[in-house]
Amino acid sequence: MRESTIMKIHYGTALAAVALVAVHILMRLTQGFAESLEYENVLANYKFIPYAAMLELILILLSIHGFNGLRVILLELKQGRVYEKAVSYGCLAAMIGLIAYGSRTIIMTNMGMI
Amino acid sequence: MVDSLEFDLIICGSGLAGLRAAIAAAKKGPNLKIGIVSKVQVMRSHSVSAEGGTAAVLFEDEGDTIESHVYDTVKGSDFLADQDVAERLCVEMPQEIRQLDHWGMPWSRRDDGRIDQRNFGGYSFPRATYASDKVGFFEMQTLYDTCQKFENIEYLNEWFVTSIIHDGKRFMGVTAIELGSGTFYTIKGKALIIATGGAGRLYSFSTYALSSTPDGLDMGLRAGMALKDMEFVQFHPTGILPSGILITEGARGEGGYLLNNKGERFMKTYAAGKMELAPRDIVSRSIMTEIQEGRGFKHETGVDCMKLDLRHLGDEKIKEKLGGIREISIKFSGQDPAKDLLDIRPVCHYMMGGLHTDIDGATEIQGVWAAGEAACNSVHGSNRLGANSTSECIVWGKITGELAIDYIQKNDSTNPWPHHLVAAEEKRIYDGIFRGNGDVNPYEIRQQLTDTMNEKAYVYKNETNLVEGLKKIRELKQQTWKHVDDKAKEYNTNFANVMELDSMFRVAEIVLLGAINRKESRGAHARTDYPKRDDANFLHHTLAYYDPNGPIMKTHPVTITKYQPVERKY
Amino acid sequence: MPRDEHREGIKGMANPTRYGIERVAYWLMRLSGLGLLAYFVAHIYETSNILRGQVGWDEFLELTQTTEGHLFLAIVIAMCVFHTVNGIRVMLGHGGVGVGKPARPDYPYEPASQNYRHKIGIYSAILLAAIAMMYGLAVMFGE
Amino acid sequence: MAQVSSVPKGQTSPTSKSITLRISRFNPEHDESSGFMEFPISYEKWTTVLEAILDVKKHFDHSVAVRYSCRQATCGSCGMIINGKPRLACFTKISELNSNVVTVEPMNNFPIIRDLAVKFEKLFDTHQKIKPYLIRDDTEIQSNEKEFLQSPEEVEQYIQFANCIKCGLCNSACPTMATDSSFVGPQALAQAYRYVADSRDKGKDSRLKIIDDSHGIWRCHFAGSCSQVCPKGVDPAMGIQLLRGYLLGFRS
Ligand SMILES: Cc1cc2nc3c(=O)[nH]c(=O)nc-3n(C[C@H](O)[C@H](O)[C@H](O)COP(=O)(O)OP(=O)(O)OC[C@H]3O[C@@H](n4cnc5c(N)ncnc54)[C@H](O)[C@@H]3O)c2cc1C
Ligand code: HEM
Ligand code: SF4
Ligand code: F3S
Ligand code: FES
Repeated sequence: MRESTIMKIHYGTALAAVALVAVHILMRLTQGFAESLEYENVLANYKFIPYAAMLELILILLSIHGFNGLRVILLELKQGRVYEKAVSYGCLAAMIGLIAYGSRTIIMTNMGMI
Repeated sequence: MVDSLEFDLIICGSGLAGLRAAIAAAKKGPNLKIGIVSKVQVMRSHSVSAEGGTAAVLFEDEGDTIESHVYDTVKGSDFLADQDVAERLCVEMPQEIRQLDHWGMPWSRRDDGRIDQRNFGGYSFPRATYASDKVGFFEMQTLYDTCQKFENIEYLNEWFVTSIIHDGKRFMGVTAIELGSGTFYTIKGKALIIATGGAGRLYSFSTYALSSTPDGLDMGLRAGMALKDMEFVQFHPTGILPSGILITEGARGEGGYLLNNKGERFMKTYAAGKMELAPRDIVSRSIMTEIQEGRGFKHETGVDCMKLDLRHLGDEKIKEKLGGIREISIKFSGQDPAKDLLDIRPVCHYMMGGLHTDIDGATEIQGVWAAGEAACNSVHGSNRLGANSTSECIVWGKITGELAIDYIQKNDSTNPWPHHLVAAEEKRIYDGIFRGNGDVNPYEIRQQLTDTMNEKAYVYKNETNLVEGLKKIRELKQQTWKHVDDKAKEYNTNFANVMELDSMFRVAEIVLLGAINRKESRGAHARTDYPKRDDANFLHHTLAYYDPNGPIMKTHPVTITKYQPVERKY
Repeated sequence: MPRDEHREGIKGMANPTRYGIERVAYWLMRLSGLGLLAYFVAHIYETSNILRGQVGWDEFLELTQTTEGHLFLAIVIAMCVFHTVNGIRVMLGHGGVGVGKPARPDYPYEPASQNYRHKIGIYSAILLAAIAMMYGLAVMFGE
Repeated sequence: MAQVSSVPKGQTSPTSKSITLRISRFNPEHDESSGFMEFPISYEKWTTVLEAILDVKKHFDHSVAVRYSCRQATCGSCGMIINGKPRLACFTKISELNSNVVTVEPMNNFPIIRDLAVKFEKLFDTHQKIKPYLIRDDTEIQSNEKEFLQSPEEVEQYIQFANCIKCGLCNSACPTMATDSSFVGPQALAQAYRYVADSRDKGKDSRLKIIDDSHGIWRCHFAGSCSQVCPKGVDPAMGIQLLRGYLLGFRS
């Protein structure tokens, strides 16, 4: 991928995340911080499909943004063909891994598979 | 075995002349290998310091003419210019200005989008093409950047060329030291263009870059070429104190005044017609006369000076057109030209003389051309007009670049490589200088030499001073300064400095001898003991050839085409 | 880092004490980005405990709902706010917004891109982060 | 006084003061590591750091390796770290440093040749890489052709960036440069913008392609240090962000 495409995605994900993270945190705050973390409430949130979808979206966007950010830092730290390939694929793998792992939580909870 | 490189064309020097030659050559001979060899990195050449303008006739539709440019140049030269050469300069130049524009030169513009020009000393039309007051810098940048297009140009940055190798008739190569590693090389080539610039660091009070020493001239001299007209050293009227950095003539071109301690624009006494915009030799002499007659100022360093007044131009105009000298005067002298009077004094600025060439820039050795300030094709005669030098560099850069390629394509040299000459050169610099002995500090000798030049061969000269100067310099030469205390190979500037000093002695001697011999006053050469121009005896060029026992002086005729010498009045 | 390249190395990147507030912002941006990433990964892991049912979730909550946990969270909030606000500033800058217009520079040179708008942006990012952190602490320790 | 401040005679005045000049000495070919040498230097209010160094070279130790030429801040030779910051030695007066000790070291992010002199090959190469010349078909002039018209306002769009003297101070200050040996760097990026912004140029797209690389323009994070140290007011940070505007579609 062209570096400009990657970076456009980086900025795009950041912008989208601004809105979504705001909602996510506001939900915590409107519910009262401590209560929001109680098992039932959390579970209820997960079961609410629009909210679960939003969480999934946050998960994907921030994973992309975060791991790309990490890739950028690592690319600047050290150079070399092998190293740079490793960084790129490593970050991509970590990103996919994290998305998969997080999705598992969201989907399973949402479908009541606990 | 000595390390060796090979190019088709070697260009020694990366100033305006060198770079323009490189482009012309690279374009004409796309399959030939061109090497730019320079003792500084390409963009660090002295040419970046040129400030005020480049002369060319651009507005024939508005009344300017080539003819007028030619005449101004010839008159400015006090009729010592070769007139065919001056004409060539003026005819070629307009095209070159536009070519630079096409390459990206950021010329200052008029509101109608055309290239702007400003007034300069000695011209009868505003014809100094400018880009703020960093003309040389922007020209260098444009040429350097344009060079980047060509794959057949190679840059040997920080290579100190020490000698020219030829078989008595034809050029074969040069010897050089790569300063970074300290390795001695021979660089073989079919043709050479010498573009090593001026040698103004012969004087201690000088506008030149610290790298402007006569090693290029000396190299040619030792190779058997003549130095021509070396006694003509230009003193620019406005070097700022204490550094000697140039305040461009453009400052006066834009309307600046020169004031004495009575607050008068004293130029009215000396050149009422042109006032501050008289040619440089006249303005510098006027300043020195004012000072000698007690109408000068004392700078806090104790040096006599005059004042340059730009305040009436206003802050905005100064920022727009003279940004560079504004920066220089605020930073280095603590004077803001919009508020303060600047302390100025005549300063060594240009050498009309150089390696003797014909109108094409060809030297006396086949395959060697010289261009730019290092060359003396006699376009400036005894006094160069401001803005004509960058023009010269560009025009003869192009001419020599193209001629050298023609020559390379026509000639095939098969002569055996003269190893013995390389060996002799190696011995000269390593045994003679690098491993030399002595306890006299070469830097102090250099200081004394340049101070002597300043004292004895300044704006006004006379027999006594010149002879004393010559004696002093010969005396200094005898001292044991020829040694290099820095024994490392890598980036040994101490070594380079001592080699520079070595060359300064030979060239300084020629400057002084030429001045002693020329018993008249002409252009920049002003003798108080012979205050008149003497066409009967001295309407000729001076040539100096190398000889181990001291230079051999000869003369050479001036080419006069249209304009018979008349008295020079402004 | 090959020594002969004479690069300043990580300490050049990580030393925010020279070159003014812009360099501090650069440094904080990196730090907060990495911090958030670390938190983000941890947070995904944390929430995955819900799959272990009520007991697992509560166990984990206990681990995090400590004073240290709260302090850590407060820092995360600060990082998040700084990173977001400064991120918006940086993105605007990257798009060429508020970085000044090309103009003839006059000595003494003051780079137009290092202007008050961006400085205000940086200071407000820091300020907002501090306020958010306070607020977060108040909420968490408030009950 | 060093040969640079070459006022004819009568030089030392009662106003001169003195400082200690610490010069970093290192010849990678022979030395294990760098060390400092100290020299007492007397100075006037206008004495520059370059003059002080040359004074040392002249009177104390001929072997100090330092690059210099114009002594008027136009040739870009004398960049070095002076009291912790990249500056031009010829454009820094001792009196403005307000310190009794002046420490000079070679620029960061450039390989050291010896002492204060560093290698510039990399900078020259990246500069060349971004095609620093007008790109269009008719750059070679035909006889009697006129100049390309350009209004003063159009000149104003790029003239600032054309002031770059290739001193490398920006590359020495940039935090990305500190670790990324493949980064194009602020010097070259600013020059890319200089030509893109020139109304005579038609090479925008090819230049954008070159810098849109994994070690290209995106590795600038608007740290701004480049602009802060630039001795010529070039403001590479601005040029880079404006250039990036094109790549992000904010400008065309
Ligand atoms: C301060 C100042 C301002 C000026 N302003 C103007 C102006 O406004 N208009 C105008 O027309 N003229 C002006 N001039 C004059 C003009 O700048 C010079 O004449 C011109 O730049 C000379 O260019 P050049 O190419 O001949 O040589 P330079 O630019 O002097 O270059 C010489 C080159 O030769 C190299 N060299 C020298 N010796 C060796 C060696 N031994 N081995 C290898 N390389 C070597 C150097 O490294 C350098 O690259 C000015 C001059 C000064 C001093
Ligand atoms: C929510 C709003 C966010 C915005 C507006 C935002 C914006 C940005 C921007 C613009 C950059 C690029 C900085 C540069 O190029 O100099 C960036 C980098 C980065 N972001 Fe974010 N970001 C946000 C959230 C996050 C989150 C939640 C994480 C963690 C998962 C994160 C991790 C990173 C990382 C690791 C970098 C690289 C750091 C750097 O290059 O300086 N960001 N962010
Ligand atoms: S942009 Fe400024 S600091 Fe960078 S090389 Fe050019 S002049 Fe030097
Ligand atoms: S310092 Fe470096 S990070 Fe960007 S703004 Fe300048 S290039
Ligand atoms: S010596 Fe030329 S920039 Fe300092």
